[in-house]
Amino acid sequence: MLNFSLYFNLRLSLILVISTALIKTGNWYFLAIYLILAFGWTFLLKTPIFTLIKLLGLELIFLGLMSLPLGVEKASFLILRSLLCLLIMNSFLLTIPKYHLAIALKGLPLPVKMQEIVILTAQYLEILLLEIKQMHTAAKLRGLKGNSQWLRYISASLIGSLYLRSLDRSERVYNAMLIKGYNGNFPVVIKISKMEHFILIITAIIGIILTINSYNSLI
Amino acid sequence: MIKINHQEQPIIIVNNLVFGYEKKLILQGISFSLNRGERVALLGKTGAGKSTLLDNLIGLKLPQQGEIMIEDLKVENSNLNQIRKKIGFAFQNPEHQLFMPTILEDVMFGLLNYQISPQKAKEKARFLLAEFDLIEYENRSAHELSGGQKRLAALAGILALDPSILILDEPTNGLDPAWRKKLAQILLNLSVEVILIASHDLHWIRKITARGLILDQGKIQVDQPLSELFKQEKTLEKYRLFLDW
Amino acid sequence: MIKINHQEQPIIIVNNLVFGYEKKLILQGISFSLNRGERVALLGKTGAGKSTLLDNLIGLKLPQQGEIMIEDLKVENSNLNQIRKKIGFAFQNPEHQLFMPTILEDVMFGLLNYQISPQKAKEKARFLLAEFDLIEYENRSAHELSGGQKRLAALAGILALDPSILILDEPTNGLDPAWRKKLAQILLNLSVEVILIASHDLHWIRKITARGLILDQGKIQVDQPLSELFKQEKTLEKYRLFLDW
Amino acid sequence: MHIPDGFISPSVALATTLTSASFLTVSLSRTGKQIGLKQAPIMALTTAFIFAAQMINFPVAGGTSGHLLGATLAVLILGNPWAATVAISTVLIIQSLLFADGGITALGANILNMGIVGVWVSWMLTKTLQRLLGGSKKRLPLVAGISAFFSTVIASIFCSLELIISGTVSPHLILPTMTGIHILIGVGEGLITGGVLTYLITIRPDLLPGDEPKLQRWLIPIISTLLIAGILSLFASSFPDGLEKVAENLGFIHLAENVRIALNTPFSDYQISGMNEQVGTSLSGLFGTSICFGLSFLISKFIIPKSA
Ligand SMILES: Nc1ncnc2c1ncn2[C@@H]1O[C@H](COP(=O)(O)OP(=O)(O)OP(=O)(O)O)[C@@H](O)[C@H]1O
Ligand SMILES: Nc1ncnc2c1ncn2[C@@H]1O[C@H](COP(=O)(O)OP(=O)(O)OP(=O)(O)O)[C@@H](O)[C@H]1O
Ligand SMILES: [Mg+2]
Ligand SMILES: [Mg+2]
Repeated sequence: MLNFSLYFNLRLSLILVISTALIKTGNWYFLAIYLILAFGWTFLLKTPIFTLIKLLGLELIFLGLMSLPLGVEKASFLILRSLLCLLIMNSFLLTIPKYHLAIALKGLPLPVKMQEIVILTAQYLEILLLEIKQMHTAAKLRGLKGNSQWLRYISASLIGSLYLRSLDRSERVYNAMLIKGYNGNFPVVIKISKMEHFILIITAIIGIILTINSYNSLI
Repeated sequence: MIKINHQEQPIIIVNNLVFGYEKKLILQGISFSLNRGERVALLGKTGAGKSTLLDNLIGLKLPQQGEIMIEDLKVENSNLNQIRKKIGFAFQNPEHQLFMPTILEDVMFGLLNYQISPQKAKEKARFLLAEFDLIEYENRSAHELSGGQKRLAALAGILALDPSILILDEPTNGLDPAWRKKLAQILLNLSVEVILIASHDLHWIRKITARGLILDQGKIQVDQPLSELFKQEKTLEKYRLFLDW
Repeated sequence: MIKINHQEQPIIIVNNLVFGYEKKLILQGISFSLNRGERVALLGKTGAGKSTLLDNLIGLKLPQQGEIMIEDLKVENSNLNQIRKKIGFAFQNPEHQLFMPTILEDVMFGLLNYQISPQKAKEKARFLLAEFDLIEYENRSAHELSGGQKRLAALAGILALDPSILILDEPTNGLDPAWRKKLAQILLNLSVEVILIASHDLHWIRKITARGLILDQGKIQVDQPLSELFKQEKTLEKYRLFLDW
Repeated sequence: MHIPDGFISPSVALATTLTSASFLTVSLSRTGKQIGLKQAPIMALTTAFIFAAQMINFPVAGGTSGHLLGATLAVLILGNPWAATVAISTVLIIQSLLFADGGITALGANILNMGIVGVWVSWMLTKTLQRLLGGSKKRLPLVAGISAFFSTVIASIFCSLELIISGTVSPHLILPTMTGIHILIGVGEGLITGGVLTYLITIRPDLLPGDEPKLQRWLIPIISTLLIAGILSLFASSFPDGLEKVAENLGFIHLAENVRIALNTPFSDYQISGMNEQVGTSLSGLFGTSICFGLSFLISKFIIPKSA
């Protein structure tokens, strides 16, 4: 099985998504090429297909409805193109190892400062989501019934309390990091190999050529 | 099924319980029953599966095989609300238990859920906080308490509901000796039907409970009166329960 | 200031430390010093301020008055990085200490920060995890561990950095007797300059440390060799440290 | 309001990406100066919190649900629009990358709508309203609620404009639908934001910005007018005709009914006869919103917070 690094997967997905999203509206021929590429990528990453299908969002349907007045052909092109992008991105998402969301983001081409904030946020986020789950469990054990009641308790004050709790929690996480010598640079050991670099560059070039061509070609 | 007679009225029956996390089977066929009036210790080394077993009892995790009965109710999704109403359950980490903005609200939360009037609930909550020496902190958020105080606040929130079954996961963790003593007194004076306590604090637990279950290798390996068990150093050492540590 | 001589070389000096949270003064003038080679217990009842004091030592909280010196460095913002490099610090709640996706990465985190090569860091981290019986869980997230295992993982992450000063906040909380024993051995065999441990586990701490500080009412009320202290039941009871609980 | 991939044209994508990127760069350096050394963790925390709060959905109408966008919340908690821009942008980056919510190529547009427009509208509105209402910190929840509402709606208008310029949607449909839905979402946003702040003010007032100096009396009418004319007319003019029809088409009957009751009475069909169609529409819209705004202002004048 192919074993790419997390960063490589992220970057390749980004390249594919961007070039798919930008092909000319109505150019079905190029869309077909990307369809094949997207499915290839999904296959290579061994993405769980059913989870993938479930993830297609409400927002897409909503926008689909609104683009329908532009004509069935145009609307279906828009939707299909969008679906392909989702397919590629989700293939990456669903194959991130558990708990590595934050680490995966280290592969983003962002300025260092922004990257640090993004990584820390993702890291806190996982902890926060766990806290919410724990709060919910604790509440259930003391007589909270079902999800609808939980919604009632997710009143503003509970969100406020969540904020204080997260403030406290993140301060502790930050302290824990400081104690282990954190100095503003998240140490992570994943590296992109030369081979992977090469593939990335090639794909990017192909992507650019295809996308530009989609505007010139007469097909 | 186990027959019920008047001397031994089982409140909790666990029958061939099997539970595992994704990667690994933890509980591999657990069976025991706890009768009305019993105070029972759940012992076992770090990672033995004590907390996992307790979670199963209250339906936070559902078994892959076997069944659990709490007072004639099977632990399954449709019964959980009813079952949880009977049980007071303390998590191993008290921070997981405290979720309301202030500890007063936290203790009141359960009471309000069970249709007690706000005024009565507040009265009762304040009574319990006073019992646990926390009344001066009633308007504090839980994370502004010390480790031991968090434990006490969590216990107050549970006892406020007058549960008929009490399940505690390492309740003395983080408490000072004086509080361990006071907690023992409180627990011994409670009128509940069954108490089940997981603990590594052997000297404390032997003062509270009369029967001991040792969990090891996914099974209940020992089920004995504690007074006997504590005489058998060999057995204890076999399960890494050293009395002098 | 305290003079330095060769027998008694102070590593930590706390001088008239005052610290309070918004609402309340907790530490009201704490002074003591710890010399090279000492193993010291910090005792005191729930909510006495032990954790608060330890946080001050490492600059997680900064005092309102007084000063703290760690090996000739004053604890203040400009020195914190240097100071923290020397100190291994274990939180009271191990969950607060573990923040990386897996416990292997968590133990490696500190090593990588101190410019150790990824390969060496990994080797060392795995060695420590093996020592704490966690090697089979190296790729697990911290919340998939049992309470005791979390404690062990947190300790592994600290010991990996070979600190010269060790400050532990209730390290035996949640550990089974066998692990309490093993941890004692590990700590006794470490070559560190100073160990300061806050604990309620009197029988354990007396096996590890030789000197005891009792914190009460915001002051260090007692500073004695533990062997003497444990003979004075009156003193112990005055500070609610009951030996048989 | 998260635009997915493939719904905006390359030129719009490019333009919005460039705008957002340069704005974000400025925001980052401003944030660095104003928040200082520990900025990353504090920023990350607030951001993570907003993110977590967003996970909580509230039902809107017709089976859809909205969730907090958090622009106003971020502005008030961080006390600084630059930092809030960074925070909301971070949320959007993570959402698009880790939750496939919002497209990669649309990231620039999404940041522009929510992280820049949403944040700055919130900032300006809270600042001005706060001063208009006398500057007391106790008013913050109310001010925040109102700002949250408008910032949500205005951000959604920007979103619609981008889709229209991209030629992806039909303008007749998108503006009323988007705005309509976001009026409902905005109400939820306003309620939650206000509620959270009420809570924070009672428990941890130190975390929030302090009192503002009250405005000079004579400034009040001028600023109010500017506010209405400037920002709110944008919102008003986005109601072209045919809201009813759209609602029917898309099945948002409830929505249509709600809006009709609220806004439709004085000028039926949003037309003032004899005037140029567009001007008429926006004028009537302007009139309607002025009334709304005046009303909310009056209400807020008279609702005195319990603790005041
Ligand atoms: N969420 C989880 N996913 C996978 N494995 C888990 C999870 N939680 C616990 N485990 C594993 O299950 C085993 C039992 O855990 P449990 O928490 O029940 O132990 P315990 O007996 O309560 O230990 P302790 O005395 O340390 O609290 C441990 O080996 C632990 O690693
Ligand atoms: N963040 C906080 N804000 C306000 N008060 C606090 C805060 N944290 C702790 N306190 C109070 O300070 C006092 C000392 O707390 P600390 O955690 O230092 O006690 P401790 O000696 O470690 O207790 P324990 O043995 O229970 O861990 C307690 O009374 C506690 O309520
Ligand atoms: Mg446990
Ligand atoms: Mg403590």
